Amino acid sequence: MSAEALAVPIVRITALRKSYGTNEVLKGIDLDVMRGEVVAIIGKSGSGKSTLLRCVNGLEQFQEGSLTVNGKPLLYESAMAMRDLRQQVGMIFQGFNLFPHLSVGRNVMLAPTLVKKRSPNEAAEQATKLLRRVGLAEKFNAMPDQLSGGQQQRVAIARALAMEPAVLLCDEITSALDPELVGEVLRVVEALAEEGMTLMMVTHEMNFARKVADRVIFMHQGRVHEIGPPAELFGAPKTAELKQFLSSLHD
Amino acid sequence: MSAEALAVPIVRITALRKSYGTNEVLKGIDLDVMRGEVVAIIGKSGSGKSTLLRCVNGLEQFQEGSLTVNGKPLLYESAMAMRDLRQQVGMIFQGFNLFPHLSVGRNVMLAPTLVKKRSPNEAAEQATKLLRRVGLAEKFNAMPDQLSGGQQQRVAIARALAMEPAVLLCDEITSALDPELVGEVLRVVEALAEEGMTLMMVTHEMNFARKVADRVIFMHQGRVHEIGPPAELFGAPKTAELKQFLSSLHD
Amino acid sequence: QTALDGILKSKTVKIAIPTDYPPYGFVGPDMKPQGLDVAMAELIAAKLGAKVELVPVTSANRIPYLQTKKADLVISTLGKNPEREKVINFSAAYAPFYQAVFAAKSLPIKSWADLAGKSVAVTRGAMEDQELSKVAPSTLEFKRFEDNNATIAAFAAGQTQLLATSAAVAGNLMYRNPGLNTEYKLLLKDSPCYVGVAKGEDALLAKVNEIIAAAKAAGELEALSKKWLGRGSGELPL
Amino acid sequence: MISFDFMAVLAEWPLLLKGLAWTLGLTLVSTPLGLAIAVLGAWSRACGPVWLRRMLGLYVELLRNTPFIVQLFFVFFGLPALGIKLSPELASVIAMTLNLGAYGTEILRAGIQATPRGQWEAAQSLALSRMQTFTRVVLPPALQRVWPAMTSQIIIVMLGSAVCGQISTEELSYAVNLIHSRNFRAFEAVFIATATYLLLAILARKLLMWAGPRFVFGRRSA
Amino acid sequence: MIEFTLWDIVRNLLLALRWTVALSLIAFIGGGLVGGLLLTLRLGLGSGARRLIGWYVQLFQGTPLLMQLFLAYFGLALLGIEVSAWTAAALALTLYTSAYLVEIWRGCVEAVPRGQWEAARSLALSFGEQLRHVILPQASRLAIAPTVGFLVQVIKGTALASVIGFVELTKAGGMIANASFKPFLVFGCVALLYFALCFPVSLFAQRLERRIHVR
Ligand SMILES: Nc1ncnc2c1ncn2[C@@H]1O[C@H](COP(=O)(O)OP(=O)(O)OP(=O)(O)O)[C@@H](O)[C@H]1O
Ligand SMILES: Nc1ncnc2c1ncn2[C@@H]1O[C@H](COP(=O)(O)OP(=O)(O)OP(=O)(O)O)[C@@H](O)[C@H]1O
Ligand SMILES: [Mg+2]
Ligand SMILES: [Mg+2]
Repeated sequence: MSAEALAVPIVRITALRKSYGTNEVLKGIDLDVMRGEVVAIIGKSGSGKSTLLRCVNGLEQFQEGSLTVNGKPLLYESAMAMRDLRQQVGMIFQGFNLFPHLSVGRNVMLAPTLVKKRSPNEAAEQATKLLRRVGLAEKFNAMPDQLSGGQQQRVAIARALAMEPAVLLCDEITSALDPELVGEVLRVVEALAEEGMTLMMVTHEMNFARKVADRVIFMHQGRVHEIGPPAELFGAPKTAELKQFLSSLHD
Repeated sequence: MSAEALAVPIVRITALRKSYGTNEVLKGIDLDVMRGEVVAIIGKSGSGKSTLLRCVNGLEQFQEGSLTVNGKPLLYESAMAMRDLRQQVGMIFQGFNLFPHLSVGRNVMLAPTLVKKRSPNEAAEQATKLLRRVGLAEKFNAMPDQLSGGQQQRVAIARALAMEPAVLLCDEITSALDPELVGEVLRVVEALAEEGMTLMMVTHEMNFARKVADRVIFMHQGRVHEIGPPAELFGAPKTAELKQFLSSLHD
Repeated sequence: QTALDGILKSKTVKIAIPTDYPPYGFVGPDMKPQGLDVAMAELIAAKLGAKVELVPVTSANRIPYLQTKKADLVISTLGKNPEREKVINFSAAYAPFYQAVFAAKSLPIKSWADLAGKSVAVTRGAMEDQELSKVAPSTLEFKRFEDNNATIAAFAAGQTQLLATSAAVAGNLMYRNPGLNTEYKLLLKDSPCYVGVAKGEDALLAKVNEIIAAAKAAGELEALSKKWLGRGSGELPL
Repeated sequence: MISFDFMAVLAEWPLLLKGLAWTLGLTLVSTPLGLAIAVLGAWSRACGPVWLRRMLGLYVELLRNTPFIVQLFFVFFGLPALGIKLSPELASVIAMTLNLGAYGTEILRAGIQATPRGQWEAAQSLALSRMQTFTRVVLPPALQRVWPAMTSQIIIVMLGSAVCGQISTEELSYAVNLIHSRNFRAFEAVFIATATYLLLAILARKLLMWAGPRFVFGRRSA
Repeated sequence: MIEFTLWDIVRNLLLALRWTVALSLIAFIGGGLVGGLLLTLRLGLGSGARRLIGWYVQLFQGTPLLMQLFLAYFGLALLGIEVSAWTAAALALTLYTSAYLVEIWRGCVEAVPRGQWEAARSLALSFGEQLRHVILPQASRLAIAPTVGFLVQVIKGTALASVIGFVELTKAGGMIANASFKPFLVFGCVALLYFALCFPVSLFAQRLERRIHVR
């Protein structure tokens, strides 16, 4: 990949505004995410973190501003264009959202066979590889409800990776997990970050954000309130809101 | 209260064994809890922490061993005896379990009016007092679903306190809460501990356990694996299992 | 206690009548049953000195009504045959009843053999069902319906080519629905109507027979037949 | 009081057997057809255009709010007025299919509504099309969720076929009525029929609960 | 022959509709009472009661209502028990309705989260108190919509009471169709009347359902 390609932001968000009815939830967001960058988004409940991520892969429609992924703007009207976009942008959810009626392997294979028209053999091979990567090679034939939460979330990661996305969005992917299962998921994410995956993640795990993120974004009432490298943001918060938020976490 | 009364354990568990079918979940538990003592129970998922608590107020039947509360043994056969026991032992759950069809005030008043035959006026007065104590005096007429998780859990505490129990059991009462709501609940529990309430609590909040507990119990595979003052247990874990457990939490 | 005692004591008699079988039993715009069977029921009740309680039945369930004593008498175009005589008793006949096969004028039918390969609508449990089964060629297709209403409707809707029913009913249909061009084809049976009485109620049977004989002698049966069927009762067997 | 004679009814076993066969046949044909309507209907009500949703709503409400027997009479006696003549058997199958289709649509719609939003979103963010999302992700668990209700409805329709005898379809209750109109053993005949229906209902439930996970919302489908 | 005007047809059908309504009410009230009793027995007694009630449900849901009515009316009489048509209809419809209602209500009780039972229990409430103050208020909120919805099934089910001599809507339709020779018109009116009776009830049930889902 050339140096130029690296300098172009893969996700570019400009003056983005989004309302639910009369309730404005995102009040003008500007944000560029570079290829290979890891961005952590923190902030209070209701500050609009999830909404921002969901705008990026088109799960929510925004009203003003623009958003491009890989240079292509979002086109809600065209189902084709949206499907193209979503092949670029993977997403992992707090609630895992594995498909309960499909085995682990088939969960991972589903999208590649249907969307990328992979042959079943090829897809199975790729799924096996990805499951090995998240440490679950032996669970190919297990059903999701036979797995622990941490294992399910790792399958969800493998499933998203199977589409070979350019950006991966993670929305509080460890919040629904028992504390001792958090580590196994975060280790997988960390490995992804090290391999150069572009990541936008909403997280409550400050230690992890500090360790892995290139930039941290503190959202407050629908705005990017503070932004910067983790050391700066956690070490020397500038605004009173961020200070209060950080102190509420260490009680 | 005389010095003798204080010396008698309020909960005495001896050689308690409990199985689900063929799966033995508690494999001989011995534990005395003194009046006014705060006991924190920690351990991996599935180690039997919840089951132990649920045995103490008779939500689960155990097969072997004995359990006395205030000197009285558990009698599953007698509905009367069980109701007496449960007036001694309050319980608070991870999922709050407020009664959704009753207002906050009525949630707190229900058991005293039915079980202790309090007059509605008396019960309402007591409920107001308790709600003030957990910082929710103004929510008397609100419905549970109008409250945040942290507020709901504080109502659940008030509801349990309304029965004036001698022991309060808390099963991961902050696990279902958003991180910034955890503090408000723990502050209430801390205040209770300071006022001399006997507490048995399962928790994942190690900092809190360290600060508030008189003794910490580490459960592993259905047994009390290590027990001691928090400084000892967290500072110098003796067994490999506890060491591993503690390290898995600080990832 | 015999049924007759009961009737005389309570001064009411429960009589099963049809409500879907003009002109023997049907309803008017006031929903009151009327027709030959209804008039006959009223006549017998009057002679018994009792109030009549009319029980509407269908051809399929009129016998269970009698067997379970939910009706004292069945006056419901009931024809006599040996199978039926095994389970209930029959009085003397009170009215004529012809059954025949009907079809569109365009359909050439001269003998039973001509019915081969055709389809016929009949009411299940009615006399014509059993009679036609005896004489028809095996390739005649029976379509049996729950009540008379459905039978007529099926034929009128063109669901079957033939209709086997009483001459009176068919006459009514032809009058109402001239567009169908229906005509009489073959006589199935001349099987007059009898009053049904439960087994063992001999006293009641004797009383009913007495009433019928008297009515016949007085010309009342003839009058009923004239009024409802438009012709005389002819020879009625005992 | 009269004595019972069940043999008099059982002696007519060829008739009974034929009736049983027709009852089973009607059910076996109308069940898959009805389910097909239910799936198409549920899909249209979840994702279809507004006019189609309206039409389906009308269809569902019309069929759910009138007795089956009235529907049956309409198909058999009413359609000929429009020039469509149907045999009693075909009319029965059509009425049963439409009836099951209407109820099935409604049942399945509830199952689809109960699908967590996260399932739609996960599928969408994997770039699946709406159709793929519906058939591969939403439908199988929805069918699984409502399968007990669907089974009950299929059984209700099967028992409802007892009414089809009234338009001369030769199913079980028709056979039984025919028998007792000949030998007047009404109680015995109806008792035997009732017992047979009960047995059929029990077996059908067992069969459907067994077949559902294997053939309808199978875990194997990729 | 007597002429039936459209008004005659509609008027007589409307009169017959009274019986349909009366039978529905009897079935619903009787079925509700018996269903409620069975539900309480099921919750309060052990697995034996549960099995027995399971069979009861199986029996009355597994046989056609048509035959239940027939057996209640003629069958009991043959066994020497004298029953009037009203008694037989009330009996059969009550049994039939209760079998469905107890199933519906059981589902609603089971839909109340287990935590509610446990919370009530750990507050030292007795079984009766748990049921009356905590579980039933929540279950009944869930139950209203499907129960009202089932009322539609009961209304339609009364059509079958004609086999034991009730001149309710369907039977009256048959009689008038026969006397007037206008079957399509008459059955059209019959269908419309059922629809007019049932649809508001269905609509109401759906409204309730939606209201519960929103909250
Ligand atoms: N579907 C919706 N309809 C209406 N309002 C919504 C919807 N989804 C979110 N909101 C509102 O948008 C605001 C932002 O929500 P969002 O989920 O983005 O917050 P968040 O920062 O992700 O919070 P959390 O940490 O609780 O997940 C909140 O005020 C929320 O109430
Ligand atoms: N109702 C039940 N039936 C059968 N097995 C059960 C039941 N409840 C718990 N178990 C089993 O008992 C063991 C202990 O469960 P318990 O809930 O006490 O663990 P825990 O320590 O509270 O775990 P967690 O931290 O996840 O709450 C587990 O292996 C669990 O699978
Ligand atoms: Mg969020
Ligand atoms: Mg637990």
